[in-house]
Amino acid sequence: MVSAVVFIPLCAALILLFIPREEEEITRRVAFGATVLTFLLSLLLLVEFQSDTADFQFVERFSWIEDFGIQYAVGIDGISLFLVLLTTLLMPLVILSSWDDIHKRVKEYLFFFLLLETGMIGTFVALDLFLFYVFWEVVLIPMSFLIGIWGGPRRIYAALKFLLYTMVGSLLMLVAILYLAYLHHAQYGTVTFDLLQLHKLTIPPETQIWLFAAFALSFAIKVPLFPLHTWLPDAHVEAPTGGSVILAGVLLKMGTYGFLRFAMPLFPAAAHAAVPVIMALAVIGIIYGALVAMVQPDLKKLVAYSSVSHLGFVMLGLFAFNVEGVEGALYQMLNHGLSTGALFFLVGVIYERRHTRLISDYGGLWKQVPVYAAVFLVVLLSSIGLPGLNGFVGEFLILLGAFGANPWAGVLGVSGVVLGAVYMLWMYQRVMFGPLRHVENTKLTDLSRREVAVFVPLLALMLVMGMYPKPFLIRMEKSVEATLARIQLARPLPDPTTPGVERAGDRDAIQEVSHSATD
Amino acid sequence: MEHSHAALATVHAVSYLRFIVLFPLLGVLFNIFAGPRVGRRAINLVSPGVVLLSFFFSFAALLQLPPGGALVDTVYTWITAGRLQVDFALRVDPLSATMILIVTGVGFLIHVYSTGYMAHDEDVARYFAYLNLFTASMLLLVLGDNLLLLFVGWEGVGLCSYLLIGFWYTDDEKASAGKKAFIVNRIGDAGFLLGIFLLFWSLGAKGVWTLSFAEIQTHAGLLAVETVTVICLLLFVGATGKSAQIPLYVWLPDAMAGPTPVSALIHAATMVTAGIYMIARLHFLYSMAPTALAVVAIVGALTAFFAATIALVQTDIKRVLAYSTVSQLGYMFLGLGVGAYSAGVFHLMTHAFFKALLFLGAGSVIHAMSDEQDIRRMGGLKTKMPITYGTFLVACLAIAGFPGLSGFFSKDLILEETVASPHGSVVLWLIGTLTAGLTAFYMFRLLFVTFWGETRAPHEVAHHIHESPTVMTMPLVLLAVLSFIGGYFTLVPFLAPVFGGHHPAHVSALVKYLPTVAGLAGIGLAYQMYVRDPAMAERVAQRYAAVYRLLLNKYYVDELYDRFVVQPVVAASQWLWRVWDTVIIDGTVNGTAQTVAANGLLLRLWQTGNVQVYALSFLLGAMVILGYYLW
Amino acid sequence: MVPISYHLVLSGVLFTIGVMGVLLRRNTIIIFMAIELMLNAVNLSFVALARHLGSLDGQLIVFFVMAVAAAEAAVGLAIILLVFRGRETVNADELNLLRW
Amino acid sequence: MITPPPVNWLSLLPGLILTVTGLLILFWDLWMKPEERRLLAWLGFIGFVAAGIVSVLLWGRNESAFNGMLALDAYALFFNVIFCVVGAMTILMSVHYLETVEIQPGEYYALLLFATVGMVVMAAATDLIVIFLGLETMSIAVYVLAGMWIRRLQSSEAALKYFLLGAFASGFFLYGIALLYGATGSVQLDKIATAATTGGVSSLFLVGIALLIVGFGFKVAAAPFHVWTPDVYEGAPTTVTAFMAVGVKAAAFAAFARVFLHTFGSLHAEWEGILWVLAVLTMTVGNITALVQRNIKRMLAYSSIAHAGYLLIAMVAGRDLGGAALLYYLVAYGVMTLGAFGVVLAVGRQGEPNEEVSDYIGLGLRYPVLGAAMTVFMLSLTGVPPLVGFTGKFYIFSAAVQAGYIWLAVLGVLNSVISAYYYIRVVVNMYMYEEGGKTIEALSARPALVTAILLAAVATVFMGVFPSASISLAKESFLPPG
Repeated sequence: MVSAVVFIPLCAALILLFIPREEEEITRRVAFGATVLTFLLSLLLLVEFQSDTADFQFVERFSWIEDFGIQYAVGIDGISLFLVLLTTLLMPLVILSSWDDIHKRVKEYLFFFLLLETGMIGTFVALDLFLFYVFWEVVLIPMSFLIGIWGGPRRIYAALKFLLYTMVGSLLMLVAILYLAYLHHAQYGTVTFDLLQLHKLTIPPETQIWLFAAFALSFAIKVPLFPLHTWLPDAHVEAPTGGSVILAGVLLKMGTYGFLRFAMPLFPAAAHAAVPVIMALAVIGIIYGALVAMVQPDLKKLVAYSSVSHLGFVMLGLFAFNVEGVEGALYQMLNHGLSTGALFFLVGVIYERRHTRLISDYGGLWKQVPVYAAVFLVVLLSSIGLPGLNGFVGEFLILLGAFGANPWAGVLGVSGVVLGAVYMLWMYQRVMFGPLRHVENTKLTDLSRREVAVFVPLLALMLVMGMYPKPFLIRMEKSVEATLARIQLARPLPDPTTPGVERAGDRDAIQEVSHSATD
Repeated sequence: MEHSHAALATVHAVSYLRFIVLFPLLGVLFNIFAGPRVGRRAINLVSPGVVLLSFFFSFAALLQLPPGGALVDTVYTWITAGRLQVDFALRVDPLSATMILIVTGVGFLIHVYSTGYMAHDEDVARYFAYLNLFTASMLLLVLGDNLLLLFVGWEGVGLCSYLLIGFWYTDDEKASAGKKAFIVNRIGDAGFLLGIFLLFWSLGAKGVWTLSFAEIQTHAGLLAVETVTVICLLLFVGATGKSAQIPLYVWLPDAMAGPTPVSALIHAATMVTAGIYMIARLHFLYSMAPTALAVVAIVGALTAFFAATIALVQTDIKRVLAYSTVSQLGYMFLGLGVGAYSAGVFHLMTHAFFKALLFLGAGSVIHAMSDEQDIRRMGGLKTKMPITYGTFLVACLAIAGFPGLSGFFSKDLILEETVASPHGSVVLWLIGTLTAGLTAFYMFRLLFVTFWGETRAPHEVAHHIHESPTVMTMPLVLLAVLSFIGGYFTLVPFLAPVFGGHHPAHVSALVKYLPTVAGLAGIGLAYQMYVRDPAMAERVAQRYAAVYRLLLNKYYVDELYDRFVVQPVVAASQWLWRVWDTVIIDGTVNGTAQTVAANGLLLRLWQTGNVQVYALSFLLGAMVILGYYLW
Repeated sequence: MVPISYHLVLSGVLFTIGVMGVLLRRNTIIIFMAIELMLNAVNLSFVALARHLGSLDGQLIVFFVMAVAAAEAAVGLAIILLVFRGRETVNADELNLLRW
Repeated sequence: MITPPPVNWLSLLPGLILTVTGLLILFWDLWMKPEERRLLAWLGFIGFVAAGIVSVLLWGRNESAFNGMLALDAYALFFNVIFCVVGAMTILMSVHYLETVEIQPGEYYALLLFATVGMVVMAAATDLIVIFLGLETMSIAVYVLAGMWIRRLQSSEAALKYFLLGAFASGFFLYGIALLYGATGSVQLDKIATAATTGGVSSLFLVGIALLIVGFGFKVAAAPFHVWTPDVYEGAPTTVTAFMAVGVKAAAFAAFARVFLHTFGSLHAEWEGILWVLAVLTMTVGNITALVQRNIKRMLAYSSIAHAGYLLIAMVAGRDLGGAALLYYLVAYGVMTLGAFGVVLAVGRQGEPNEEVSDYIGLGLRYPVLGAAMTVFMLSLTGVPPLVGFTGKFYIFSAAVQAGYIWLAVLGVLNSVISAYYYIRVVVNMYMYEEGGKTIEALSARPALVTAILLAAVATVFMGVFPSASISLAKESFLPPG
């Protein structure tokens, strides 16, 4: 069933090839139908998902290249379930929104998007490192095409930068994967890339360090973590609306997912050693992203830098190494997907009408397009983490977890909450409030029926995830605890110098958590 | 001084408390979706109606409140993550009963008033949607059974104040006032969040994973005093943000940009009292941390005095009231700071009545003066607006602490406790008394300049000054009555089960009566300067020109913040973006690409095209390999 | 009996002369002759080694080498002719149409 | 009467078929009318296919022939199949091309066949001299092929350069054989191998190995010896360039691997250092110089140098790990490069050859099938999964890592990133620019070329996604030691 979810978009993409180029309407319908079908199937996964076990469900496994010990192994657990759902949810919306704004070479556009969807879902469900790597790379190509062909003026620079930047990281990860397989061969006699087998490896700490470094570099570029983020604003600014939504909504999560699924459990000792560095970078990322976002003249760049800040939060949560922080991070990944995805849709809406992204070209839109302004306000509030909406639950858990792990990280992280409000509201005021200065704005038409259809599911989810997050958190609980138990077992002796209010209380909590996970 | 550990209240589970919050929310939905289509009359009926319904339910809860006990309505579990378990539960105990009655009661009156005030504003649906949303958030804040729900309400009211301040969004200046309010609140909330985290983890370190007030209270003893002090201070940072104390009060005066009923409801009666409610709710923590209490008291007293001095010279009617609110809030914090929690809450209640009345009165004056807010262009309204004048006079007397009215009882109770309680000190009492005098002075200055003497308004404004319609004056009268008799519902016995028993403080006569004398002196001085000898104010202003200008410009605090906080941050982010991001990081990224390409050009020259050069490079290669082997 | 090293040294010297010829001379035909010289140097070493090892293989190989050299000569000169007809020059320095 | 020695004809069968076809073409061409020239192409094609089928039929045999000079084993047959496929594809590609560039088809196809015979001999040879002979027959045929485009001066210059340097290199190669002969007393590979393991390794032996490396280095276009490749590849007719880039390189590696991985397998410690350096140098020089190339044929030349570098990594990884990886990657590299050259041919035209990378602007949009094929080849050459290029590189790098050469793998990976730039730039030109761009002849007029391209594209995708069949084939055919 999982493979069906992965490969339906691919089949639809191939079907698209045979539809003649002029039949745009049919191509769009086929693509939309395929993505909706995938979404329904993934809902089926959600329904049948048991939240009381930590191990993988719906596992499908058959051998692919026996000589290398490579299997086609896919499966879902608490961590990857909602990320798959996020992907399958955003895709139909993207295709729906492209009905209005993409008119040249529609067939290729939809083809690349469907290919992209297969790559993304594959990355989240792959249990075999080789398969994961294949899907990880496969995602790059369609995305670069999308940015390169339908993008803005500097699209080629942005596409190439995105491709090469991510490729450097991922290729180094390939060498690390190969070394892992070799280690398994050395220790157990057989070469395998299966994640569960590789969990059994005992890797000496020094080798763990550089293996973790290789994985971490690749994922950090994707997240993006602070110093490696400069590709994001370019890619976002130049990408078409649908591209930006998926880039921000899902692709960034592949990095954080990679950390949680591969880098941390496979190399626990190294993960612990890396905590101070990554937490520092995450905090810098939060503040840096917020500050730079504040002064951006271009709407899309502002949202791009806000993603740097939000993902900084997610990394902070991940590396707090306690259940609250990690669950908060996972939850925030979903929230960010919804809120930033919606933000890019919103920017796309006015970009389609005015063909400019400069904040100074707008002003006083509320009077002209009240429904649009209201939707924008709700999405904005979810993005800055207003309680009652989904952003708050994620941010609160992350900061709670981070504070528990290292109070100073919590304190600096909280500043991100304030800065977030600053740049978002300042932008909102310059765009929505004030008098209608530019005459072109008076001709703006409010949201069309189709555009509203794109926002309704997103807004509804934001509200539901804010008011009643329990069903989501429950399903994540077991898998997160199991992963954390794996990491904590390799925890170095907590030297008293590191501040960590939760040291005492944490240990007994971990004991009973690890019992529940291992027995 | 109450002893802090009252017996644990007996708890009754009920299931109707949720409707108190739900009704305003229904009002919000009605206004958003049905509002624009259904016309003004329906909106004017529904919006106040839902608040009235909440009022009745609150009253029912009050009646059903078991003596010394509490009603708890657990709706569903909100967040479960690891060791954090937060339920969406509402709790009514004497403290929250008082608060919800104030919020729904005064709120209802203000809703009614607004229907008149916003009569000719076409966007009334959006206005009432925000107002109802505010009421819902405020009710959630006071009914929340755990710290997190309190925080949810806390930020909810922050959002509504942002929306309502910037209600007339077409004016950039008003919109930025809203933004300023939200951001300053957010700074406070950041502190609040840190307090919650520290509380959660330090309790967790002792094995207790909770955020609900009852459990915190039972396990508070486990915590070390230093941790509790830090927690209380962090939470107090949140309180200063929300209840506009030094240093985070700057947003309140600018918040006057919103419609006047908004100022009445949010910036006088309810929202700004959130900080006081929070400290009262966590009184058991604060009483464990004397240093924290001292800080609260000192900040309260200083803010009271500081704001009162600024109010002396303000010319905008709403600004005077804004600074007066900041000052009165200072009083409440002073009360809490000296351990007299019930006195603080009592003053909160009475203040809600007369300050709401003052704002609504000011609103009706502005309404009559066709949106003129500068008191120097008013005067002589006494005869033209008798009801507004009458109610305004009652409120002024109440706030000045005129004996017999509500202000006298609550303010003096605080001042007495400042001396009597172990946490209090005479210096604070002195500041309090001086501020009482100042308060009386600026209130009556406002009264005399606005209502007495001849109208200084230009002719066309003057001739159609008229009394506001009954829908506006009826709330004024009701509030006047409340301000009058409010003082006699001393909450102390009612709140005893929450804050523990209280034996009346016996103090010397001087302490008891000096504040009242100061008040009367203030009234007299105001009478002298603005009625008997109008020129006197001018002379005093010239003589102490420097001081006058300092006060008029609000100690230049806004300018200081702008220079030392806002500008540097914006400059830093410009630098970060222009230099750090584009030059340094992007530079290295593109740099590596260019160097590789440069090497490419270099290597390309190796292909000279001449066969013999190729043969030479071939030979060199061969010799290197041979050389390797011969050694 | 002359020790084998003399022969090898001689063939080494011959080989180096051949290589120098290829590098220094201008005319492609002379270059080609220098290459032939190198091949003959190798033949010499083959013969010397065959005698030294007392096996006939070396001698035999020389014939293969010569045959190959002859074939190469035929084709090589044809190509040089082709180049000459096209470019009227066989000077190695001028033949650099194809470069970087 | 001298009884003819028992000759194991089977071992020669593929070579014989090719030779006979070549001769047939030469004779038939004499009395053929000009417009019937195309038939020659089909004859050549049938020759290649027949030889290929025969090699497949002979699979599983493991005999040596001509008392130790030639071997009929899986290794040789595996390479035979590669050579025949390459030959057949080259013919398919050149059917129409020859008319545009006015090359005599008769001699052209014959020479192709004779060159392949040389390759077959090289792959099957277990005797140094036989390797040399095979090498020379192949080289001489290819020298001529390179110069056949008489219209263009560059072609003759390319032939000249290739000839001079080829002869020069074979001089060194021969000198190496002589020294080895001196050191071990024989030129038979197995005797040399036993001599290497038993007797000590004299300095004569080492110098011999060094010179062999130089000789093979030239043929395989390893770094310091690669300087001839770009000029010759650019100058020669495109079909010959394709043939050289894939066929000649594969043959060179066949001999190189047999000699070094088997015969000198035990001396791995001696030569792996040198090859390590050569591999890194070759990859880096190939990739970095390719970055700045504007001519697509020159770019593909440098790319083939770079891929030689990756193949050298497989060599460094040693016999049991690297051998099979080498074979598999040769197949992968062959398919991709042939396809790429096919597209270059399709884009080339009579008037201006359209060889600049910038000539590809907007191509992908106007000719979607051609564009898609080129994208597949370019992505596969970069090593993007799930195409065959990636699986090949993956196999080589995992061999290198398992053999302990972590840094080699890291350098290889970094080189792939550099290569990504110039490969993707072609794709960028094809899709991401709108304005300008050339029109090319209708593809329908060149069915043979299109089939070749499509075959290559399908193979690139299919072997990438389902590589297990070809991998096990490569593993099986890599000679078990001894």
